[in-house]
Amino acid sequence: RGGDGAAPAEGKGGVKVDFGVTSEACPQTGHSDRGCIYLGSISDLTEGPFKTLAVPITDAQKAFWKRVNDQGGIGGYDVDVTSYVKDNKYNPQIHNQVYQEIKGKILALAQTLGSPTTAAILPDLENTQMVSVPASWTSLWGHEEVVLESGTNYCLESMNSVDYAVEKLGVKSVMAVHLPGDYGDDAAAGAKIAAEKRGATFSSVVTQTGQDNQGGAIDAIVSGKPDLVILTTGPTDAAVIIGQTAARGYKGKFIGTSPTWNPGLLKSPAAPAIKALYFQSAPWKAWATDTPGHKAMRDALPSVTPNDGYTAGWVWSYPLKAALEKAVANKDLTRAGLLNAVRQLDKVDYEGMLPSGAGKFSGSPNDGVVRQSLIYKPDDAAPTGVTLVEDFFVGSTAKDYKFEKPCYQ
Amino acid sequence: MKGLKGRPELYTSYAQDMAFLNTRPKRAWTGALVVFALLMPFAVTDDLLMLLATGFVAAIGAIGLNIVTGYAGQVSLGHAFFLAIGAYTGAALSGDPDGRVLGFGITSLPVWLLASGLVAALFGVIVAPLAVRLRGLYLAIVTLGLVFLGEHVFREWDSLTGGPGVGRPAAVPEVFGVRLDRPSEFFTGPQQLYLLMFVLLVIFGVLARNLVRSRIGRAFAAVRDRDLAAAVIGVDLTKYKVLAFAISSFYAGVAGALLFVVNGFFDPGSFNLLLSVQYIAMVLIGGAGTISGAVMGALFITLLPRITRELPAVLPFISTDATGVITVFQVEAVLYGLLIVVFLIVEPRGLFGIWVRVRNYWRTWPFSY
Amino acid sequence: MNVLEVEDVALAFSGVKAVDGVSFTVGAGELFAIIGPNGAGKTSIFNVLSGVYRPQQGSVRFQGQEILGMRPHRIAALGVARTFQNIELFAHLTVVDNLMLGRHNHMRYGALSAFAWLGRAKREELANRQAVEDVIDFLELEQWRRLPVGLLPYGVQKRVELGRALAMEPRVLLLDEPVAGMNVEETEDMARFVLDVRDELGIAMVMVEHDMGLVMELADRVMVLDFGKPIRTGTPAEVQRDPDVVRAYLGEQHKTVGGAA
Amino acid sequence: MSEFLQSLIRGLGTGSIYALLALGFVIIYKSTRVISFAQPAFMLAGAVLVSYLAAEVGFFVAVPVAAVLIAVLALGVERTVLRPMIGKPVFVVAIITIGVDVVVRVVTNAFIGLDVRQVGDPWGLDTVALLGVEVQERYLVMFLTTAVVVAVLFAFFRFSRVGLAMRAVAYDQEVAMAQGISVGSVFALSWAIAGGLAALAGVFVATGAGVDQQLWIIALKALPAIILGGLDSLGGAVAGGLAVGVVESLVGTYQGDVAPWLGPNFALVAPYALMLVVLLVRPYGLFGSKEVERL
Amino acid sequence: MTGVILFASPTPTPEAPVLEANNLEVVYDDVMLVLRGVSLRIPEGRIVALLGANGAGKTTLLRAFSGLLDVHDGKVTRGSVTLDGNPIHRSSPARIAGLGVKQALEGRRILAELTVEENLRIGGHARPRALKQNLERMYELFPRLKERRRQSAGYLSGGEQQMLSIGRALMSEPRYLLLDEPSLGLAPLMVQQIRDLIVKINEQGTTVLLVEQNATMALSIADHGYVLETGKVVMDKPAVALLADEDVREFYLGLRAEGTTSSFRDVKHYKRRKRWLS
Ligand SMILES: Nc1ncnc2c1ncn2[C@@H]1O[C@H](COP(=O)(O)OP(=O)(O)OP(=O)(O)O)[C@@H](O)[C@H]1O
Ligand SMILES: Nc1ncnc2c1ncn2[C@@H]1O[C@H](COP(=O)(O)OP(=O)(O)OP(=O)(O)O)[C@@H](O)[C@H]1O
Ligand SMILES: [Mg+2]
Ligand SMILES: [Mg+2]
Repeated sequence: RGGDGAAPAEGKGGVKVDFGVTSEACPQTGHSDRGCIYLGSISDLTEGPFKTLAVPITDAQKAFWKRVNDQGGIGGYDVDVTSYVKDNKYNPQIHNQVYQEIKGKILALAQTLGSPTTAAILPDLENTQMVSVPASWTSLWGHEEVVLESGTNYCLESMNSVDYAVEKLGVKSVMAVHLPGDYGDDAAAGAKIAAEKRGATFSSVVTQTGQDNQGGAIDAIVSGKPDLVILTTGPTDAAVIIGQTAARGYKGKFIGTSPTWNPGLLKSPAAPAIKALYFQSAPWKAWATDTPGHKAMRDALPSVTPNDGYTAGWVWSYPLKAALEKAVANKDLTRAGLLNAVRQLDKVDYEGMLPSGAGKFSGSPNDGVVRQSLIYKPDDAAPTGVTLVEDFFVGSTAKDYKFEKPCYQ
Repeated sequence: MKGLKGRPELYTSYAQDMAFLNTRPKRAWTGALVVFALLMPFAVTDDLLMLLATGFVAAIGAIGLNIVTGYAGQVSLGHAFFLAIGAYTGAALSGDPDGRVLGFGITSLPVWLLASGLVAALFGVIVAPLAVRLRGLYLAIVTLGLVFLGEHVFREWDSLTGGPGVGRPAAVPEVFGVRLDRPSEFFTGPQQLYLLMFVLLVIFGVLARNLVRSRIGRAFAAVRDRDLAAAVIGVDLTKYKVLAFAISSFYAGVAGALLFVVNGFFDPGSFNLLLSVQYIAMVLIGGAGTISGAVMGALFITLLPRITRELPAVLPFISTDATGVITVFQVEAVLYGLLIVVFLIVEPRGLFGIWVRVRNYWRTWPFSY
Repeated sequence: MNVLEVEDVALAFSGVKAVDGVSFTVGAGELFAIIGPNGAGKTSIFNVLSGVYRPQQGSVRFQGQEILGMRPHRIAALGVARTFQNIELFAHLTVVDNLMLGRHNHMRYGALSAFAWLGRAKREELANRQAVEDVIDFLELEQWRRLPVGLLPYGVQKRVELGRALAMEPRVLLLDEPVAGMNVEETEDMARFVLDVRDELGIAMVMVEHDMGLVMELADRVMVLDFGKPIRTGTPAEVQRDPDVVRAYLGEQHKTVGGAA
Repeated sequence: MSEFLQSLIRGLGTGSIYALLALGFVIIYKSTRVISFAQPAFMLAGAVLVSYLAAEVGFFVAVPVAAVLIAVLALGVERTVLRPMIGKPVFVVAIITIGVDVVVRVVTNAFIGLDVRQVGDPWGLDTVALLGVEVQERYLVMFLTTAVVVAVLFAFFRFSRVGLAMRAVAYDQEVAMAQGISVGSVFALSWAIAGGLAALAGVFVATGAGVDQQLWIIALKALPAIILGGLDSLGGAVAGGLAVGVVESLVGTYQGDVAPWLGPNFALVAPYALMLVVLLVRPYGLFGSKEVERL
Repeated sequence: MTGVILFASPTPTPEAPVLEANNLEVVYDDVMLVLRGVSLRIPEGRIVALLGANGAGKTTLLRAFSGLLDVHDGKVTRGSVTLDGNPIHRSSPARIAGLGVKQALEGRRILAELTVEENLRIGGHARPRALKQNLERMYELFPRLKERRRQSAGYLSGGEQQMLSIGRALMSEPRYLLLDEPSLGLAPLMVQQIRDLIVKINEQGTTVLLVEQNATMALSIADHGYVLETGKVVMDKPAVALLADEDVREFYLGLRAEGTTSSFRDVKHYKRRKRWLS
C-alpha cells in the first residue's frame, strides 16, 4: 500500500472531488445536510519564534471559516479548519512530517507558516497541486502558483517605507537591520533598491533573534548613524535595539515591518525611545479600522486582546474562500480544480481590508502584486498600540518596480 | 541438542561462540525482524514510512554516537556538527550545479554518501585531540562549542547553506541512475526511500557490530572503563580516541547526508544543541553501549513526537482545540518532555534494559523470584 | 642475563620523594619481592617501570633496552605486564574480553578489517581466543568465563587480573599486592598460581606484598624500601632478621615466618 | 577609549547576569556532578513570575518573592524527579533535566501570552555618568547585586559545613551518607539555590526589553562560562561569566573593523572560541579541580 | 583487653545498650537473597569479630546496620535491626550516623579530589564541635596523614588511604564503629598499630564490629566472634573458643590441625573440607 492516488469521485451537487472533501458533514459545524471541505493548517504553536503571531493567526482563521459556514458554507459544503491543525515548531523537518501526516486528508492548506518551513514542502505542494495560504509576506510567494499571498510583500513594503522616509523625514542614509532569511533579507533587498533609486546611502546589518544578541546591530547603528533604520526583527529584538541605541545617543528614525511590532513594547523601558523614533509599516490596516472586513473580524472574535496577528490571519483567508467558491461553481473541487480556480481569480473581495484590485492571481506576478502599504506610529491609546499616519500609498520606487522575480533568493 | 529446550546453548567451537549471531534465538529474532521490516511498506501509509525512514537514518547516526560515547566513553555533544558536515557535503556534491547554492551535480548516492562520511571523519580526526586532553563534561561542553561555532559558519556561508530561514535542497538520492525519491512503476517515493534507508541501516549496523566485537571495540571499552589501565596493558590511548571520533563522525556524516533526503530540504538552523541532545537521548534511552539499543533509541525518539501527537486523541480529557490557555500542542510538547523523564526514571538502562529484563524473565520462567 | 635492570631511579612529587635512588636487577625466571611500609614507594616503582610515572633521574633497562620515557602502551608491547594494587579490570566486560584485551598487541588487524570481520580479523581473533582459553585453563577460570568481571568475587577478580597479565605473554610480570584482602584459602590458591607461573612459564616476576608469609616463602630475593630508599636487599632469611627492617616494617611482635626458607 | 570603556562596562553588566546563571549551574554540579539543563526554564519562569507579581506588590518585593517561589519550584522538581535518580548515571540525569526544561518552559510559555511582558523595574534604560562614560544604571545594579550574591554564597560555603558536604556528596554519595550527611537535603539545597539564582538572572535579562518566549536561550551563555571558569568552582563561574560578557561585548564592538570576515554576530560565538582555546591550555578551565587518578 | 568475657545474660532486656540484627533477611535487586535470617548482637563496650569467606554477606550485614542498603538496591525483607531495642532498619543513613553508628566502608572509598584534611573533616560532619580536637587526634595517630594533609587524597598510597579511611571513621567519635577489613593492604607494623588502636578506642568507650580477613588479628582482640557462610551464621562463640576451633584454625588462620603453618608449596596436596557445611 501507501501512496496517495485517490481517484476523482462525484461529490455533492455534481461537483467533482478527490482529496479532503466528503459528503458527510464536518464534525464540528453542526450542519448535517452539508458536505465538508477539510483544510489543513501548519503553524508555529508552541516553542518557535513566531508563536505570538501564529496563535492569533490560527484563531482568526478559525473564526473566519466559522463565519463562512454560518453564512451558508460554500456550495453545499462547510469548511473545516480545526481537524488538521499541526504544530511545526518553526522547524522545516517537523513541518514536512506533519504535512505528510495530513496531506492525504485535506484539500488545501489554510495556513503554512514560515518560509524555510514552507520551502521544505514546496515541491510537494507543486507536485500535488496543493493550494496553500502562506503565513509570511515574502516576495517569493508572488511567483509560486500554488501559494496565495495577500497584500504587499516585505520587499515592496520596505521600498515604500524608504520612499516615505525620504520624502517626509528627509532621510539621506538608510541601514537595514534584519534577521537573516526571506523575511529580513527580502525587506533589506527592497530597502536597498529604494535607497539606491533615491540616492541615499545604504548599508545592511544581519542580526539574530534574541535579546542578548543585538549588541552587533546596536554597535553598527550607533557608529554608522544612519538617518533611517529599516528594521525586520522580532519585537523584543526591536525593543532592545531601539532602546539601547537611543540610550547611546542615536537620534535617527526606525521603520519596522509588521512582525517587528508588539503592543507590549509600549510598556517596556524602551517605550519613550520607541514613541520618539519608531514607525511601523504595514500591508493592511490595523485591528480597529473601520471597514466591513475589520468589523466582521471583530464581531467574530469578540473577547480577544486586540492583536494584528488576527488581522493577518483573517485577511489571508479571503483568496482561498474566493477560489473555493469559484471551484464549486466550476463543479470541480479536486485539487487540480481548485488550482484551476485560482488561475481564474481576477480579484478577491477583501471586504475593504485591501485596496480594490488586490487579489489578482490570474495574470503575471508583476500584474498581480499589491504595491500599496501604510505607515503607522506608536500610540498608547490605540488598541494595537499604533495609529495611522499615512494611508495606503505606493511610493515612486515600488510603482516603477518590475516584479519579475523574488527580490531575494 | 534435540529436546534440550531451555538449556543454555552449547558451543562446539570458539568460532561458533564468536559468530555474529551466536545463539539460535538471536538468529530467529533477527530474521523475523528483517522480514517484518521488509513487509512494512506494504502495510502502512507513506507518511509513516517517511518517518520510519528518517528513524533508520537517525539510527545510523545514533550508532555512530554510541561508538564514541557508549563504547569509547567520550561524551560528545558535538554530533550535530558532524551531522551537518555530512549533510552539506552530500547536498553540495549532489546539488544542482546551476542552482542558487553550491552544487557539483554528482548525484550518485554511493559516491556522495561515502564522501560525506569521509569528510566528516576528517573533521572528527581534527577534533579528536581535544578528547585526548579533556574529560567527561568538559569534553561534552567543548564539543558543544563546536556545534555553536559550526552553526555560526553555516549561517554565514549562505552560498553553501542557503542561509538561515532559507535553507537548501538536500542530497539527491540517485542509485544507478534512478531517482529513488520519485515514484517508479511499482513503488512510491517514500516506499523506495524506506527500503533504501533500511538496507543502509542494516549495512552500517552490521559493520558497527563487527567493529565493536573486534580488538578495536574492546580497546574502546577499555579506554572508556579506565584509560590509565588500558594504556598499561598496551592500548594506545591517543590512537583509539582519535579512531573512535573518526568512526563516529563517519557514521554521523553518512547519517547527516541521508537525514534530509526524505525531507528534501534543510535549514542551517537544524544543526543546533537540540539535535545533539536528541542523539545523546537516543543513545541513553536505547541503552548506551549496544548497537540494537542505539537503533531502538533512534526509532523511539523519532517516533515520539508522532506518538505524542496521537496521544491526545485517545486521552478524552484533553481538548483537541488548537487554541486556548493550554492547547493540545502544549500538551504534546509537555508529553514529549514528560515521557522522556518518566521513561528514564523508570528504566535508567534504557530500552535495551527493558529488553534484557523481559528476556531474563522468560529465561528463568517459571522460577522468576 | 638480567631481564630488568633498574639504576638509581628517583621520583618526586612536588617535594615528596616517592622513590629515592633505587637500583635493582631481576634475573631470568627470578621472583623478586619488594616490601616496605605504606607509602614507601613500591607502587611508584611499578608505575615507573610501566611508564605511568616519569622519574626525574635514573635508568630502566628491559632486556637491555632503555624503556624510561616510553609511553605505557609501548612498554606493554615490549613485554612488561602487571597487576594492580586496586583491581583495575574493565568491570563491564566479561572475563574472556578482559583476557582478550591482554592480547591486544598480539593482534595486528585494523579498523577496516574489523568492520568486515573477514580474513585476517577473523583468523587472528580465533587464534588469540585459543590462547586466552589456555590462560583460562591454567588459572581455572572456566566457570566465570562469560560473566562481566564486575560481578565476580574479589578473589576471582584478582585472579582474572593475573590472567590478563599472563595473556600478554610478558617477559616480566609485576604483581602489586596479589593477595591483599584475600582469605587464607584464596591466598593459598594465588600462591600456587604464582609458583606455577614461575615453574611452568618461567616468567620473571617482581612482587610487592605485605603478607610476609607469602613473601618469605616464595621470593628468591627481597628488597626492602623505606621512604623511597632501599634499606636492604637479600634473601628472605637475611632480610627478616635485619634490625632496620624489623624496626621500619615488620615490627617487634613479628615472628619469623617461612619454615621452608 | 570611552568606546572601549563603555563596551567593557556593558560586558561586565551582562557578564554579571551570566555569572549568576553560571553559579546556578556550578552549585548543582558541585553537589550532583550533573549539569542541569532545567536552569533556562527556571530563569524564564522567574522572569515571568516577576512580571505578574511586580504589578501587584512592586518590583522590589516581587523579585525576592519570585526568587523564593522559583527556589521552591526547583525544590519540588528535585524532590519528584531527581531524588529517585540519586546514584544513577549522570548523563541520564542530565537528559532528564532536559525533559524537565521542556515541561517547565512550555507551561511557562502559556503564561507569557501574546504580548511581551514587562518586569516593571525602576531603572529602564536610564544612564548615569561614571568616570566620564555613560553607564546604564541597570548594568550597575546587576553588577553590584551579583557581587553581593557572590559574597554571600562564598561566606555561606566557607563558614558552613554544607560546602564540603556538597563536594563529598558529588564525589561519592555512599561515603557522604555514611558520614551522616543527608544527600537528599544537599540536593534539595543546591537545586533551590540554583533556582533562586536563575530567577534573579531572568529578571535582570528582562529589564532591558521584557520577557518573551525566547528569553531562556540566554541561559546557554552560562555553558562556556562554567567551562572557562572550571565546572566546580564558584569563583570560576563568576570569572567565566564576566569573561564571556566582556569578550562578547568587545568582540561585538571591534571585530567588525578588525576581522569582518568572521561574519556579523561572531561575537555571539566568540565565547565558545575562547573556551576552546583556554581548554587546550588548561583542561579543567581556569579554576576547576583536576580529576585525581592514580594506579 | 584480651581475655574472655562471656556474656552475662543471653537475652538481655531490650533497653540494654546493644546493636542487634534479629533474624535478618536481605535481598538485592529484588532477586538476590544474600542474608538468610542472620542474628547478631553487638553489646556496648565490646569488640565483636565477624569472619566469613568472600561473598558471605559480611559487608551486606554492615550495610544493614548503617542503613546503606538502599544505595545498593538492597532491602530488608524480614527481621529487623535494632539499636537499644528500637528498630532502625527503616531509618535514613544520616539519622543512623547521627545516632552514633558508623560504618567504615569497604575498599577505602577515599574522596580522591578532596585533600586529606577535607576527607577527615567530612568524617567529622556529625560532630562539628569537636572537629579541631579530633583532627589533632588523627594526626597524632597517623603522622603520615599529617605530612600529606594538603595533598589530594587520591594520590596517597594504598596503605595511606587505608589509614585515612579509618581516621575518617573515627572522626565522629562513634558509639558503634563498624570496620570493614581495616587491615587490608597495610604493612605488618601498621597492622599492629591498627590493632592497638582498636583496642584503645574500645577502652575509651567505642563498641567495635570488626570484619576481617586477617582472622588472627581480629580474634586476638575480640571478645566474641561470628562466622558467616553464604548468608547464615554458622558459628557464634567467644573469641577464645573460635581460636580453638579446628575449622577456624584451618580456614581462617591457615593453621594445620597440628598447629603449624601450611606451606604454600604443597597447597594442592591436601583437600579442604568444611565440616560445618555437612
Ligand atoms: N601521583 C602522585 N602524586 C603525588 N604523590 C604521590 C603520587 N603517587 C604516589 N605519591 C606519594 O608517593 C608515596 C609513595 O607511594 P606508593 O604508592 O608508591 O607507596 P607504596 O609503597 O605502594 O605504599 P602502599 O604499601 O601503601 O601501597 C606516597 O606517600 C604517596 O602519597
Ligand atoms: N549491590 C549488590 N547487588 C547485588 N548483589 C550484591 C550487591 N552487593 C553484594 N552483592 C552480593 O551479595 C553477596 C554478599 O556480598 P557481601 O559484599 O556482603 O559479601 P562479603 O562477605 O562482604 O564479601 P567480601 O569478603 O568479598 O567483602 C555476594 O554474593 C555479592 O555478589
Ligand atoms: Mg602500593
Ligand atoms: Mg565485604
